Amino acid sequence: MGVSRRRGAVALAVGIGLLMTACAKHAPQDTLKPNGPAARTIDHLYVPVFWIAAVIFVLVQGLLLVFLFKYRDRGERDERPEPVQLHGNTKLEFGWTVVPAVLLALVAAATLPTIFKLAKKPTNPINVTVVGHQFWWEYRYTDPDIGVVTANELHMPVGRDVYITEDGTLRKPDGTLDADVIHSFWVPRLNGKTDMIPGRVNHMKLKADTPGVYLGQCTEFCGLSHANMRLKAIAETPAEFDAWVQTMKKPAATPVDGDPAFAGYQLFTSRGCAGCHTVDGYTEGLVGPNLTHVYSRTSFAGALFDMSPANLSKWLRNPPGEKPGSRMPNLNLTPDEISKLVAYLETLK
Amino acid sequence: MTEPIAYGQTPPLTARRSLLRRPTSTAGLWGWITTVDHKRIGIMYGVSAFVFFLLGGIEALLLRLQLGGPNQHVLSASAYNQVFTMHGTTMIFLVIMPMAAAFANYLVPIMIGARDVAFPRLNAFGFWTFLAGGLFMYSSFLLGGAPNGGWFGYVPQTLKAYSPGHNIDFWVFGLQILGIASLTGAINLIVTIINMRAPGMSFMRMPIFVWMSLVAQFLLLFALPVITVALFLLMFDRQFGGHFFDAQAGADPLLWQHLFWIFGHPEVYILILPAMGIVSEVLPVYARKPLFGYAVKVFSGIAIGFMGWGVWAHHMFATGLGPVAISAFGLSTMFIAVPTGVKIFNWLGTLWGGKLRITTPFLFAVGFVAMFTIGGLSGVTHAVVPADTQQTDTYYIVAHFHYVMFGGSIFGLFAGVYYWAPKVTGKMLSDFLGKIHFWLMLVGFNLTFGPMHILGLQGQPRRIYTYPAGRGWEFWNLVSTIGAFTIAASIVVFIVNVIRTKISDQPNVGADPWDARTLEWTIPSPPPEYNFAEEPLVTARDELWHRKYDEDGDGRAIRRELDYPVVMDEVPDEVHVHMPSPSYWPLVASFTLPAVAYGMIYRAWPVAIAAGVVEITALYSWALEPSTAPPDPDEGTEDHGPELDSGEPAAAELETADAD
Amino acid sequence: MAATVHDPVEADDDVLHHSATGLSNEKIAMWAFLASDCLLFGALISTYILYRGRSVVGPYPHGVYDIPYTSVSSFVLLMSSLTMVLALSAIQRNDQRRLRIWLLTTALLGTVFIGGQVYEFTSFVRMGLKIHTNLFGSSFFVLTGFHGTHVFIGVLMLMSLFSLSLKGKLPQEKAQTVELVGLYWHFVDVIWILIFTLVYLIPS
Amino acid sequence: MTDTATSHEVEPHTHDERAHPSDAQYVAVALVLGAITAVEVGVYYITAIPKHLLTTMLIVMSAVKFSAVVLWFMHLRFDSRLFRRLFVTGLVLAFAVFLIFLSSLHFYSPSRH
Repeated sequence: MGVSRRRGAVALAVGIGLLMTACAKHAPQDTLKPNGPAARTIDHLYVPVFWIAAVIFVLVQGLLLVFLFKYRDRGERDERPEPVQLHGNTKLEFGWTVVPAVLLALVAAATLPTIFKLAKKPTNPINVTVVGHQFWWEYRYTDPDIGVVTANELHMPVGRDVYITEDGTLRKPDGTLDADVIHSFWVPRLNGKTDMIPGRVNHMKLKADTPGVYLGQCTEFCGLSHANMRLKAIAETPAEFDAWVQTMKKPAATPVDGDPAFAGYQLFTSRGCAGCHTVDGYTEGLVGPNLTHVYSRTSFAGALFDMSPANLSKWLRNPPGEKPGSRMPNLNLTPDEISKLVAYLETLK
Repeated sequence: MTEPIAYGQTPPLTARRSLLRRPTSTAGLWGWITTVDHKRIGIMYGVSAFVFFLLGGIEALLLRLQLGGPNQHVLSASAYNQVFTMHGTTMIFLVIMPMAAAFANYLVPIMIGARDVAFPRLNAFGFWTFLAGGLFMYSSFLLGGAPNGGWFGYVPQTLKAYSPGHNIDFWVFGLQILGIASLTGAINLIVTIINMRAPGMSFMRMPIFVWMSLVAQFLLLFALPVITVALFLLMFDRQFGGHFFDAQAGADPLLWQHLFWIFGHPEVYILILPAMGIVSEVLPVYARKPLFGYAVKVFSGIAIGFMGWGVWAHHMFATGLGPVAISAFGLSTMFIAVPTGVKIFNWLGTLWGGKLRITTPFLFAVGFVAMFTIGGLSGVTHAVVPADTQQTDTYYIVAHFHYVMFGGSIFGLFAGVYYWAPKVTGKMLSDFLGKIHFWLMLVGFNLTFGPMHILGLQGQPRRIYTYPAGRGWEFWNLVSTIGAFTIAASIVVFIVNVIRTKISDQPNVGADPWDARTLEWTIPSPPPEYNFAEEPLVTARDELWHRKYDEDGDGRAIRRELDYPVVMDEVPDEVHVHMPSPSYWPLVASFTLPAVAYGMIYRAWPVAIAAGVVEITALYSWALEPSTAPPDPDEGTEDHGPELDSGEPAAAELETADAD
Repeated sequence: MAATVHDPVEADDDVLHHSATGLSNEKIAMWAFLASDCLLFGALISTYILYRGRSVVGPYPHGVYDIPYTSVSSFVLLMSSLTMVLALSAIQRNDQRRLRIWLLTTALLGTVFIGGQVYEFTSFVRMGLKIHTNLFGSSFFVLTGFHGTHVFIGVLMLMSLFSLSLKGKLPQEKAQTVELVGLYWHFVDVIWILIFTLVYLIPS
Repeated sequence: MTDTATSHEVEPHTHDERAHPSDAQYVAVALVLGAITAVEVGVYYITAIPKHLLTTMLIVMSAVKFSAVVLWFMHLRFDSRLFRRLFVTGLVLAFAVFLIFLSSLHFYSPSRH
């Protein structure tokens, strides 16, 4: 019968789809491919619940199809008498109240301990304070031996917990809040998401099993470029991580007169970049990302663009045009100024 | 100022003085505009909601076009945010809620054997206020931009600092106006159901649709004040420099989320319960069996209504409420699945052993059960809190609630449209086109929203206007977009069906074309203005069925041999029932509200104040106007018999003034 | 006897004719509305409680509240409930003279309360507390302002009843109208009972 | 007659209404209310009472006042059970929901002072 076949096809498509999800090669934000303990814990909780749901799904849809086929009115040929006027059946109804309740109790018994397990503070973590801005992420490594500030790309050593504090109470020296609107920090393959809320402090932990680049993005609607507020978690071996920390601790490159980047270095203050961006030892802007080692990152502008001179030039030409709602204004830079600034930025490794 | 007329007294004709001459005719366009007839109001609710459904649908198609592939440029980021906000707001507040109101308005009185609702003019006011609110909100597209903060309007994003335009103001005031409409409607229907039932129509004999509507109206009654407060606080922050959501001043932005979802979660049940009621009416008729476990159905509906108040924070599992609070809300969310599951199994029980006539309304009702089950199951996975932190704010959620709101509510509402269309119009919609509509919609629906589960699990967030290639999302997004256009095609089939039926000259279907079970099928199609020429006496649940059928020893239905009709196929002559008279005041009171709102948004205080004065005048005139006008002198003065007067004293009317 | 539908005077009333419960539509509607209003004030009062002690700048409650003053106006509103119920009692006995006296007294007491609130607001503003000053200002003014608006609407309704009565258009059969306004009025009073305790008296 | 409106009672009507109080009783209730108000304001000024006790006392007293007005002046004690159920549903719902809301914020500590 058409009813059954088509509904079967739909069910099949959904099933195949789920399988395909599991096998998809290029789904870098796939929650079903966890690569850290938190995400795996969640996955281990979700998958059995999914299968329980799948059984109930098959049961209900199967019964529907059987009933539709078996009891359908065959018109003239149908010689069945009128149906029995059945008003209910206490035992059955009791049964299908209690059985789901028991199943749900089992699910609850698995869920509640996991909630507390995931909320537990890790031992000996790397502490990172994350602040969401429209539309980029700021990371402050608060451990005294690290003390690094960077943006969009979170570096982390493999096998060690990163304890993230999403601090919405931080204030700038003038007393205004660092945080603007609500953002939500999410690296699907490492953990679920946690909101960063102005005026509140939230925590989450991240840990990667193997080195790699784990993509994520903001998941709370935060304005025009919510879609463009992306991020990367870069998990490295401890040695690589230490090397990265050392790089980040180096003072910023300072071009000297005669360097090709020197003109850009001067433009950086004269065209207003310095008003918003910090370059350690040079400027102290508090609005945009810290650029001290910007060119050591693989991407910029909320991990929207890969880092390259061409992309930087494109960006500087008209930031809000590239990323709607960007708080970096169009400074109407000339092509010459842009190439000088890019030359300077390239030195900030 | 007009003079009040005591109950039961015929006012002297000369005493009538009014600012507006009272409308007397019920014919023509003005007849519709000034009507207080619950059936006409129901039809107007339905038609308006359908127009908004088309608008919301066009918005959905735009969204799907934009997301059909990576890096598309159909909509700008700004346009996308407006369109997705308006899509959600429209479908919830301007489509499903008023569609449910349409059914409740039209059907509740005729299902309980009443001649009208308790407060007919308040009913008209509710409808016009809804329409005024909807038009007001849509006028924002022409006035500088539609709301763009999402249907959930989270602060601080929606504060002046981050949304400086008037977009959000239209949303705030628009929802406030719609809230007034819903609150008056809720009170009206609650009183109607409690107090206007025909003799013998005890609560446990009420049709299940009436029950589910009653629960939904109670949820509205208690949920609306909470969103009212939330919107007022937001208005004070935006218009008058309040600090309710200003973290800088020490406020907690989560206050908004709590208030919004304390309203918003009961709202979900407000949207689904009427559709559940419709499905519970439709399945028994075509299964030729009573609803399986009526009492359990009723109590599970009530249980859902109550439990719906204890689960709101499951929308906030990622906000950092702490493990204790989220455990509690996770538990409550799991256990609300129990009464919901009971409903699904009882529908299966209704089909079991029946003689199923596979008609269009039946298919839509079965489609509801099938699709809603999927939505319910994915809902359980959200109650698994850690899993929800992966799912929330992704397309998995979008998939989930569309299986509930579309696969559930919309399928249920279409079941109702096909089922009751012959009662409302006297004509039968084409079953053939109806089935094409159903299959296109079912396939399109699953193509659109099925893949969204996968997309969500693959990490595609909601509310993004664009996404890059290489995330693995291209294929399923394309499928989803194709599905959306399939749904659109099914709607075209529906419109063709309606128009064809409208212009066809098929004979009147009579009172009871489906061999149905409830009171509304005992009266002519379409029913006369007074519904019941004689007040029905109810002796059983499924009253009409029991008039037609007896049960043999095995409990099988056998048709009674009767020498008198049990239904009234044609409107009898010579029935004089004095119905409430039409009135202008509800209309004036409704359309003054947007004027107040425009005045406040644009800080044109004289406009706001003038509109406020008109509003108060309208409410006063309304309060002092008797619900039934004196007979028109030109019409002769034959005895109209006892009136069906639904007098609304001054006090009750003035209440509407502060119901906002 | 009161103005329930079992009142012999009202027995002929239309209301009885189409009632499944024997109760009047309007009274059910009014109680439903008041039940709904519980959540409205619940949300406002909770907002105030949530933000107690969270203002980052002054003035703070203890610096501006004048408890003796507010106690007097609370007492005034409380007594208006008595006069309201006496007005209802009067119309049920068809005592038009007392009805008018008590309606007018109730409206006057309500007006005194609003006047007191206006004075309180202006003195707070003089002390530097405005709606945009801090969280306390926002939540205090909005909560009490909302309540004040309810009282104001109540006074309007009372004055309407009074003028109807003067014109002889408030006969005993319409006692229910007075009862409905009374229900609203008492509700506004009980909300103030809560506000007086939760907002003014409870130490922070 | 074709148009007798729905005049009857569906369910066995529970005659749970009682006669309303007399004016003297109203005055008595009002006197009690006034007295409690006086006590409320009085205890507010007694600094010796510990804060928690004071809070409890004040809440109990306002609950008593609230109930007195609702039960006597609004006749909820005397009128139909239906009104009682309607109002109590709203009241209890409001209390429950907002208590849960406020207390759920207590489980959250980091930024509270």
